[in-house]
Amino acid sequence: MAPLLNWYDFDPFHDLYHWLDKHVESWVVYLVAAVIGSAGILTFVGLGALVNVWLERRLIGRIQVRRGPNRVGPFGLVQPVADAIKLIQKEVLQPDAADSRLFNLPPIIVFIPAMLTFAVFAWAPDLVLANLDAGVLYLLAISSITALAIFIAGWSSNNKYALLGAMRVIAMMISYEVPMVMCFLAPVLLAGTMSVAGLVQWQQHHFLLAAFVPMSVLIYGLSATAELNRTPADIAEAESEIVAGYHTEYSGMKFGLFYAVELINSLAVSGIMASLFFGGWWLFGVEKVIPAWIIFILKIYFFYFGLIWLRGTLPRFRIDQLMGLAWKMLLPLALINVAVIATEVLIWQEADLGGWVLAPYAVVNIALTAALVVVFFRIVTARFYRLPTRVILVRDIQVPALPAPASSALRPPTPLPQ
Amino acid sequence: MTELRTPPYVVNIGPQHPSTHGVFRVKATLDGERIIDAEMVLGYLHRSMEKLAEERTFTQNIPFTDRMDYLAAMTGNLGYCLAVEKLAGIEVPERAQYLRVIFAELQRIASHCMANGTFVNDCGAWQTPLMYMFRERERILDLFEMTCGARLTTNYMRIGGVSFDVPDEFYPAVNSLMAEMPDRIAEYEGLTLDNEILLARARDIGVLRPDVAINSSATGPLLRGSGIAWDVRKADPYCVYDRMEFDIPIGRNGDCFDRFIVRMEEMRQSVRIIKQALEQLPAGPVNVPLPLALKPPPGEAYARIESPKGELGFYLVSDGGPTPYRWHVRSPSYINLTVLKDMVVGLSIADAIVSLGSIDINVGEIDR
Amino acid sequence: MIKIEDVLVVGGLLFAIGLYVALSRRNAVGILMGVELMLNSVNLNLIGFAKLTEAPRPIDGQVFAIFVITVAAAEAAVALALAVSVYRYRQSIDVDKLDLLKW
Amino acid sequence: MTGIDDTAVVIAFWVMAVVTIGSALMVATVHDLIHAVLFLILSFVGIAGLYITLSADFVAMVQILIYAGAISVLMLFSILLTPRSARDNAGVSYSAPIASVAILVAVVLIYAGLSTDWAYASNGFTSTAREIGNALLDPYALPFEVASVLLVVAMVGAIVLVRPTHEAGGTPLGEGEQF
Repeated sequence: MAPLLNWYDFDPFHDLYHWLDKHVESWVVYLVAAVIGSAGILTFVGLGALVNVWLERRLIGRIQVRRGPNRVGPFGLVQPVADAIKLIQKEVLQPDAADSRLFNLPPIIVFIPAMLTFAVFAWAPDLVLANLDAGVLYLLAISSITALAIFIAGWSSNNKYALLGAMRVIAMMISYEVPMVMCFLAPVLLAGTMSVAGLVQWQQHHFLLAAFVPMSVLIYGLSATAELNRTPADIAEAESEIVAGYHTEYSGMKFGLFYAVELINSLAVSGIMASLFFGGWWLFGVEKVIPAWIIFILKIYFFYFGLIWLRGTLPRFRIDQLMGLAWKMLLPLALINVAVIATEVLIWQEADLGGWVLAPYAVVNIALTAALVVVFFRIVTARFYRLPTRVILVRDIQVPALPAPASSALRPPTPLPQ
Repeated sequence: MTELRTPPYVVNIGPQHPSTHGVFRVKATLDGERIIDAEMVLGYLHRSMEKLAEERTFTQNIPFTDRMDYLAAMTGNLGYCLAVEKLAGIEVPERAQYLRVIFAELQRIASHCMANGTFVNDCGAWQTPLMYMFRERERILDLFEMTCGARLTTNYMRIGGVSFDVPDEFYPAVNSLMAEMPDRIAEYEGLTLDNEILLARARDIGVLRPDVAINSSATGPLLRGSGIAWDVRKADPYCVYDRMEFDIPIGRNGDCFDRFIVRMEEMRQSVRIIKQALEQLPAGPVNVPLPLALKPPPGEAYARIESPKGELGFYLVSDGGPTPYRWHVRSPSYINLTVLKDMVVGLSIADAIVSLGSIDINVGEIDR
Repeated sequence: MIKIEDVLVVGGLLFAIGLYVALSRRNAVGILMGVELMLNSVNLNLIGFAKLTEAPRPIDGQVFAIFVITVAAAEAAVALALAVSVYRYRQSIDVDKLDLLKW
Repeated sequence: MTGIDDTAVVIAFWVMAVVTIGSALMVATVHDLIHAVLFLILSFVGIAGLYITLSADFVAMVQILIYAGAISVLMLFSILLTPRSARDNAGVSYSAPIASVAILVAVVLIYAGLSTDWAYASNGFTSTAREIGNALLDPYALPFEVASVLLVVAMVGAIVLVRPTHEAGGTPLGEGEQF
């Protein structure tokens, strides 16, 4: 088995690295590693975008009691290719009054953060393209670039719907960055590192962070849908309201790029979720049997499935409700979360307790999260359950006595002239 | 957002917009996202039906009624045929009357499925509720197809009865559908009514006060959602509705959500009516022989029915000739739409779309 | 080889550009942009010093940069709020037209 | 070690420097204010790149997060809140003397930088995030707290400034002003 395991464990790359390290300058090693790693990530992302098109359409079809694409190739598997060919063939329109220099930029810019996110993921124990010291902060920083690209798209289209979409994105991004930073703080505090690989390693030694910081998982899950513009937070491209939001004026492959980036970003967010809270490549020792990177990809797709499920299930929030959710619900919860975790870490370190203390922490945190979420949820939704959600049934016509209409409505009949 | 004044700007919602349910335009003046003025612009689908009808015989005019509310062709046919029968004094056989009730109610279920599905779509769901409701609408359309050969523009009701009797395979199909339907409706309700996001989007949005509703002569689920128990089937029974037992669902608050749940419950009541009608369905002819060129005596007639959208009225004037002298439609979509401006001013775009969806308009009927 | 002089040249150029922008814009937001450029050039120098000169605790330069960024964020928020409120009263954020204190 | 002599880093430094200075120049010269802000963002990103070459990766992330993600977005917001007529990036009429002053300042700064005898070093940082954290909470605890107070004050101040007063509900916008 061992030689078979070798090639897909990427061990030859390790050997290559060590061999290069002995023979050439360090920056050449760095360059080679960067090129190979980027190529690998680009391959994964490119394939992922294609797979996701099929997966998303197929699964949404399942959710919606229909079949989804099933004509092109077996199970419709070649459908993404057909889609891409169609999009490439379409005419790329550009509005006359668009800011043409800016108009062509966003489809390219949105790709940058989507791709960059994958650089810090730990795909396997020693397989990190860029093990950044401030990896978590890096994830947050580059995610803000997406919103800028979307803003440029909305602004340069010179379309009112697009501008509305862009304004919504900017407002939403500012709001959701705050709870997101806060919810990342908790695992960072607990693990004592900001590197994504470090967080995964910590989880390998202890347990899934999701058990200790369940609140962060919830907050990140919600913020991520907002960050991704997927339902229930797809207000930036809300089809029924502002047509297609910021990409209303993009057609052909320019739209295709936006579409692909949305799918890639979904993968990226799933990857963040998997690495930060659900152990990355680590899975209770299974990673010794199955290559770790396969476990990681499976985890990514598990959370991606969750995103598809959400999209197939939920209606959309209104923009002010979404803002309210961020500021009034997620931010207080995140602050409470950080306070609790900080206290726990303090007790853990000051009292010099062993690793066993994490077990009661997990219990306490899960219970606290459940209680807080239920309480907040009750408070927020009480307004909607003020009235029953079922109708009144009456047997017969009954028109209630109404307040007398305004004087102009009822005039005495004018007598006919004699 | 309202305090921070931004320059107001005008957004044309429509005529090409995913949520205007056809080609119709709301010229909305926005302050940020808030609508400070809204102006409906109609007429993009105007086909001059009322004038064209004056050049055609009474029978030839039936297909026009299909194409008014193309999502509820049966009720359009029915209203027109009732008016002509009233004008010409034609007695309709009893079996035809029952069949009319059955198909009108099936059409109501189909139309409400569409209305509620698109309403949840307008609230931002990604087609899922619509697809669920289409599943049953599809089966109803299959019933139409096996009876009269058409699914959408049925042209089924004829003056003096209906065009065809139902085939034998109709009964098992309709019975199984009606047996399933309450569960299906419960499924829709389970999927939507307790969804907090839907509640947040539709509760207290687009509230139509009962007095405003009456003063603006709103009808149908729009009026009933505002808490007024008014139904033409009860108030002025036509066909055999007086023999049917059913309840009128009314809302409490008059908001978008109330209209939504009123439609949900109306589907259930329609199932009840269909079950009763199927039980009571007598044998006999389904239409009466009529001359090819029907010449009603000079006079006028107004017949009204409860279409899925509201009170659908046909006002016909005959001068004794083979063509109507005047052919006028009181279309519920058009009159219900007039309250939209009162509803949406002060709301955000998102709410305006939800309010529009909750009125359940059909542009074919608005513009005629 | 990057030495501290290289960083200082870049920082100096950036500062000069920021100064020019801050002094020559008529638009309040434009002035703010110039100020931000200047603050950034200062940060660049601080970080350059942290990396490339001898210091008892080299990280201090980066800590200073963090403080500068904090202050810049606060300053930007207040300045933009000022711009918006000035715009509300005067329908302009052209600083040349804000001459109420001139007589 | 008197500087950074890793070839890749040197190349990266100069590329980033050119990007930064170039886009800063564009900020000074483009006509549309929105374009100016976008070039400013590019300049901020370039500076973040410079930080990384100077092994300040934490500060670089903060730079992108705060400057590119927050401050410039605020700028875009406040530009969009003003009507289109106020969105030019025009300079004042006496920009030539300002330019000469700026050039003078640049010359002085660069001369001062080049003529000083610096104590060259090339400090390595093991983990800047950790070191900065320790520095912030140990020797710089007081400034850190003060900074947080400053942020709160700035936030409250900004809210108070843009909150509408009731008597001066703001003069309505110019009639013809539209987006």
